Amino acid sequence: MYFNKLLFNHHRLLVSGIISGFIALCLLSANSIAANGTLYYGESIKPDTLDPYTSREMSSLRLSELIFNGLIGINESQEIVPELAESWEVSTDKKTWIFHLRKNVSWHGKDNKPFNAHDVVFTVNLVKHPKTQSSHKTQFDAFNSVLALDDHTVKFSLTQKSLNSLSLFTFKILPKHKLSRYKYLNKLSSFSNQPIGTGPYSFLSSNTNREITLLANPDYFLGSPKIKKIIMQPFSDKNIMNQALTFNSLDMVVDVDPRHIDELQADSRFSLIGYNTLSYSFFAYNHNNALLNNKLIRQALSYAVNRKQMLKAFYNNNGAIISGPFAPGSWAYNLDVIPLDFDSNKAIALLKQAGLIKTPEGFIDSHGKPVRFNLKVPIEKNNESNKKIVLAYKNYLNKIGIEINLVFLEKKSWKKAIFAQHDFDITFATWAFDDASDIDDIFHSRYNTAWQNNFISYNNPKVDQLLGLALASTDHQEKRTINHKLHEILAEDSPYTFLWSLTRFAAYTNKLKNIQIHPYKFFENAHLWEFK
Amino acid sequence: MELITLCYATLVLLTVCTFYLCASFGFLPHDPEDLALDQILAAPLNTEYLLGTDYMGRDVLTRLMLGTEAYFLPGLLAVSLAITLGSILGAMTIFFTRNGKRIINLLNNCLQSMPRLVILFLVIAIFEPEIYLIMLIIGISHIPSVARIVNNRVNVLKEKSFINSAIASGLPIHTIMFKHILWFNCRGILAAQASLIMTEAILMETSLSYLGFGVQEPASSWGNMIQAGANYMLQGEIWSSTIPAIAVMLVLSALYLLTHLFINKLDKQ
Amino acid sequence: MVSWAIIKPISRAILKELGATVLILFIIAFSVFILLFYSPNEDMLTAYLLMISENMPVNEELDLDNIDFTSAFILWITAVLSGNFGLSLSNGLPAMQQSIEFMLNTISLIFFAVLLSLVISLPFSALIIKNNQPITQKILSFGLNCLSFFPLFWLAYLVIFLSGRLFDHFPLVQQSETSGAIFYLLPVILLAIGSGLVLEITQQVSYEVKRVSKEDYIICARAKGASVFRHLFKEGIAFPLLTLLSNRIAYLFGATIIIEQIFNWPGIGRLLWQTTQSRDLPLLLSAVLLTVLVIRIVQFMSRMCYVLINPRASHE
Amino acid sequence: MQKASTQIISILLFLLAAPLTAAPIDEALNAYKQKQYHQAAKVILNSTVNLNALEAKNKLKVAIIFSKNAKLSKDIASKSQTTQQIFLESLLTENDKDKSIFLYLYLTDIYLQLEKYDDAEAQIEQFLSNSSVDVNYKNLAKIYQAWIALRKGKKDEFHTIANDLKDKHLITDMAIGFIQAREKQPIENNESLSNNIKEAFFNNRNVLTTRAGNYALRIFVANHSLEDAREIYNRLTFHAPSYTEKITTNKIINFYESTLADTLHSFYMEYAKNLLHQIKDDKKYGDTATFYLSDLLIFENDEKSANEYSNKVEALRLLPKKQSQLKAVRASTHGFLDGKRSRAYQVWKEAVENDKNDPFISADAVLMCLTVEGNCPTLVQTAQLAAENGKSKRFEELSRNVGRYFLAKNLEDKALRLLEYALDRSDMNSLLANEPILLLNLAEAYRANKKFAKSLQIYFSLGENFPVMRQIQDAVQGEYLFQQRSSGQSNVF
Repeated sequence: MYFNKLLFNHHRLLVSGIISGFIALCLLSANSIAANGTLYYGESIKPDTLDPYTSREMSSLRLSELIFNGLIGINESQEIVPELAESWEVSTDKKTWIFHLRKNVSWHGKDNKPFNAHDVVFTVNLVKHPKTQSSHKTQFDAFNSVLALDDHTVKFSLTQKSLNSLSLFTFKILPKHKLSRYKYLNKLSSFSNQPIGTGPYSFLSSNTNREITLLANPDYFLGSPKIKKIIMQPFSDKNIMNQALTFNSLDMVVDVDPRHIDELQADSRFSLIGYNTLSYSFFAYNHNNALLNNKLIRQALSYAVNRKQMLKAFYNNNGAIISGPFAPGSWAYNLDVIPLDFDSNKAIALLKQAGLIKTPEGFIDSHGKPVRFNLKVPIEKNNESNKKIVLAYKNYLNKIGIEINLVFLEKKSWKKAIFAQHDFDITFATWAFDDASDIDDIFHSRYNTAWQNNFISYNNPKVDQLLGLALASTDHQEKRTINHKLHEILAEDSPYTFLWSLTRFAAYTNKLKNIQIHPYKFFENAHLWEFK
Repeated sequence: MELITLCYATLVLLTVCTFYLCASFGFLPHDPEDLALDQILAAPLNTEYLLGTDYMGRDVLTRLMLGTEAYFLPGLLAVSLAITLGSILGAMTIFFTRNGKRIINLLNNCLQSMPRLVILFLVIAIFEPEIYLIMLIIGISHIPSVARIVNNRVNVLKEKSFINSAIASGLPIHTIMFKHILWFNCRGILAAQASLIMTEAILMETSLSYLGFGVQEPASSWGNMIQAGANYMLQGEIWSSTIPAIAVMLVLSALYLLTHLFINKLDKQ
Repeated sequence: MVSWAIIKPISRAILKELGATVLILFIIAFSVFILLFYSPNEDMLTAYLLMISENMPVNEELDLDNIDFTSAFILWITAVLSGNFGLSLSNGLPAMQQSIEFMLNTISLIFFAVLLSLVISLPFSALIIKNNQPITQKILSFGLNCLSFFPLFWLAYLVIFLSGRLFDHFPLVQQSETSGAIFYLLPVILLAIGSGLVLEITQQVSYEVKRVSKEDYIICARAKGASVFRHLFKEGIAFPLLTLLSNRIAYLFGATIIIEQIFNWPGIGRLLWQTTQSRDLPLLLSAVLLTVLVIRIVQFMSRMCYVLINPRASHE
Repeated sequence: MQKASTQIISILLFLLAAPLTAAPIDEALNAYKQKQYHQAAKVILNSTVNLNALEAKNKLKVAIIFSKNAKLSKDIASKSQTTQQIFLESLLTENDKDKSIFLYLYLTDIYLQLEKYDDAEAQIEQFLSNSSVDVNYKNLAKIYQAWIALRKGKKDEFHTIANDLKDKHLITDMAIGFIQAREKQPIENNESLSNNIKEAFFNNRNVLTTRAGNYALRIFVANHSLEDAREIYNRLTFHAPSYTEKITTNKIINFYESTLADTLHSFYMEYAKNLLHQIKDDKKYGDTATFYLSDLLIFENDEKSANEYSNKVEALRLLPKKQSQLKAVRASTHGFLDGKRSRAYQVWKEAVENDKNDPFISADAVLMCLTVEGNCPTLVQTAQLAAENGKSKRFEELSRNVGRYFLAKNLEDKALRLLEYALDRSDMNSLLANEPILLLNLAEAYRANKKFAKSLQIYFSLGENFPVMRQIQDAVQGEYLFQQRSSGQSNVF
């Protein structure tokens, strides 16, 4: 403040003189002011693709929520609501499901092609195709076969019954007439960039900034959306995104950076709303590395990190330190497992126990080589809190004598290195879950191939077995008990160093009303949002 | 006036050299890797941290000293590469036919019609964002322009039939090239050019830091210090980026003044 | 009345420059293609070649997966020469068309920046010329210089920070629907001052005007009472400005990359940056070529102006 | 010289005495300021400080800490009843053969506290119809039957059932004593029961289970033997289940002592009242103490002393500024408990209407209406309007109290809105810096609106400071489990 005053009490006249002269010049060619009825929202991550299957990022999943529909949906108070299906029946063994589809639903686009049962069958077969690269495939493994009985009836048979079979049918339906020439889904297909769906908003255009314009679909079967246009603007700089919000250039920011929360909270023009509490951050250890395959070493690394200090310094204590593979907001979190405390002596002891030798320069392994791990991190200009965590981590480990070689990779190469080639020792990332808290695809040894989620190649027969049991269980309490056990085992085994779970905050101007943000899908009921 | 500018420039550059020496011998006020997570973004001029701390609670002064290495050495590489190769190429134009000079001209035109950052993007997209590689590219891309400048000078000398008479007097070719052309007649120009290239290399590293591809942390460079501090600027925490930014400004202005001194001297010649 | 004496040098210069431009474009296209061909992302290149060869009469036996360099380059260059730059991989729109759209945004940005620098620096240099005190002159220009020595993005942040404190509502971000001119304000100011354009114009113009006004013939003309303004303008203002523009235009495009990145400006610089990030080959190549082309055109135009004003220059 | 030496001596004395008396209290106050009320109470109770020997000032501090805890524990108790009821009922309705029979027993417990005696009776009969139960639990079930009878007004039946029990253990006697203490009946064999408890747990160092601790604490509190209660408190584990049943290897159910929070409430309350009574005639702090005492009496809906206190509160002089502004509202609340309801409504209404800018008096009026379980829709409506329009931090308390009022009246969506307002207004930069009672109610409102993840997140954070919250957490997790519908996706954020 002192600085401002000093600078501007004296120079204000001069500066504003120059600027106002220029404004006058500019206003000569000024255009109209923004028409109301367009919602601008800011994202920090540019979506990879826009179809709901090939991307693995939240930003494109949010968009696909606006463009596509499933057979059924889940609203924010956990109720199943019909979407493209009007009603459904289930056989007594809960393995055969018959859905009666809504009539008079048409796909976006001028030709208004009607939606029918063949689209559903086509979608399932397309995603199940072995060449389709999608992290959603686990969900489709449950479908044994799918059959269109007539234009408005589909029959599914499942491989096994499970607790929430109905929830399987929330998958998004793709148009057959647009994709019929593809056998499998590919990131490069034109559909992935110009999607067509049945949802409340239709894709209008996307420029190379990936500023994506969506237009309200007046024929939407759940009622015409109130906001005429939604425009997604990606920002490469989160500071600027925040400024854009506070200067009314944006109406909503989807993921507010932790360092802006205080500022926006104090500003009465905006509301902050928390969502996706079911996410957590972690350091993942590649089990293909001989040293990191050793449980003692992984535990030692977890002991060496002072998570409390980091949480306080970087996030102002706005989060909870976790002890295992679930977020504390999940039903599966085992409250009896206490997070490991920071204890560098114990870490050193564990490393010695694992056969490493401590020298004054640091630890060396049995061949006399210094212990050194590659920590690969994406360069994300917009997410610099990641950088802080990684640097602090390196610092903690240096203190106990383990060298960390930080490798910053450009985001695309990072994804390739981590998910496809598994070429890393340690990495830092964040998982976001829906409320099924299903960690099957993250820790089951079956999913350790390229582009699947078990990129650390974790392989523990006991965990595999428990995951299988949890998937097959039809008893709620049993499912919880198994997950509690999994939590215990994984906390002990430390395939990750589990860090914390943070609440994500969205901020929007108070000009908007009826805003309900779905806990993990975000735009679930955007067709009801409106401007005051 | 000249004396003042000279003093100022030498003072700034000497400080940078001292910083570099201190950093390489380990005379640092704080441990550069030591995080004081309870002292994040401390204001400068406090008792413990003279220039305050950055967003991780590291001492800004220490990192400023340490940053000279990653910041100036690569720049020097670019400069020396461009100057040596460029001047040799330029001096060799005495043997070139007209077409040879045209090629140099064309290359220079090529490089002039493409923003240097774009060249760097292409390189980064293909290889890893490694600072020495970036500076290598900057150095190489300046060779034709240096060569052209030397060539112009050579042409002037030729007009004065300076070279022909030297050859006639039986001096060996390399003596003519290095001693008479480059040293006696081009040193002012080359020095000016060197400081221009240095300026550009420094600014380029800073710009790349903003885009995330400069020197990567935990290694410190002034560019990534400014970038990291700038994230906190809009919240009013201006110091951790302002201090390195001012440092950059001081060094660049010193270089600028030196360049002008050289050019003025040249004019008088 | 157009005399041969004017047409001949101009046409000669035009031919020369055109030839050079074509050659330069080819060299740059070639070297960019070399870089891309040997980049590790072969699948992208294959997809790209597949795309551009779709509506072209290509040899059916061409194996796109293991294509050698020459045939790939020939394929590409024929496609490009027939105006087929392919579709953007990220949004499926024609690449060249998009690049042009973005280029227009950048050009308007640069145009306004140049305009602003002229508006600021011409009166300023007049001031310097008028009170001929070397000390104040030096200090003033040194102060301006220092501004351009700050890293551009830091300066941008500082301006945003200060303007945020000064004015409550300051539109920072261009929205595609409301391209009101007010959004130009900050980027243009920054581009003009931060990239050192203002400073250089001031220096060059004041230096040249002073130099020219000391020339014998001007003094002579003055003594005779003739108007020297035309000459002074030509020699002291127009020539240095044209030289400066053709020399600095590439640098200005470089500076817009940073400015556009900060202000989310949908311009070519940002496009270049993003396409290198997303490896969107068709768009990247067309954007690079377009940038080079535009820079060449600007250099060409300034050269033409130069020759028009001073036909003797065509010999150089 | 003399002056200096006395000074030195006094400093020395202070230094010596400080660790004995002041240090724990300062530490506790520190925790109290950071809103870690449980921690504050624990520090005091775990220390060796003799609370009865403290100076008046410190007594007041301790009493305030305890009364805060008492109020919070009451709220926790009520929230845990609702959540556990929902969870246990949904376990009951799940069609599965592996059902726990202990479900019936614990559900009885919950129903009893919710005063649903018919449901309770049905459950307990289900439990008793099973033959393979341990005799202790069978006795316990019978005691619950007796309790139901007692609640229904049949004192004799209670005694007959209690006396007819076979194979009595100490825990059985404690259970009977616990019920009598809860129902404010005289405890039979009080002397010997207390002695038995002391012998079993104080000297022999038997492990104190949560259940036994709960019973013993309540009995000692009823006996006014606070030092013994304190001993029990210090050994209590707050977050452990009182019974864990392993149905199959992969199915385990934990049952939590549902009355523990309520017992803690009575314990803190007794302690706070005791301390306040000791200093209510103090010259300097007496008036403040009386004010806090009246506060606790209102909280307990004490009708007996209502008349007396309604006059006393009016006459208080030496009060901090804030409290003295609340005198009228508080006095009228005592009047309300004394039967002068319309007068009280009038005063509250005026308070709400007259004070829109600095709304802490109206916030208090709403709180009073909530505490005495009054019905004041118009009053709350006015307050709600003020709370929604007020932007500053001062409106936090008003929004919070209105939200709590709505929650108590089962208007969950309204409640959630106002509590979120309160959180928004509070401007705290971390969740735990907020008033725990706000967080607790907010979490409950989230749960009631089926936003389980958010609810659990808050409970998780609160659970670190208030371990007794664990029973709610477990139940909410259970309810969430039954309600979740997703198919399981994980994405890189």
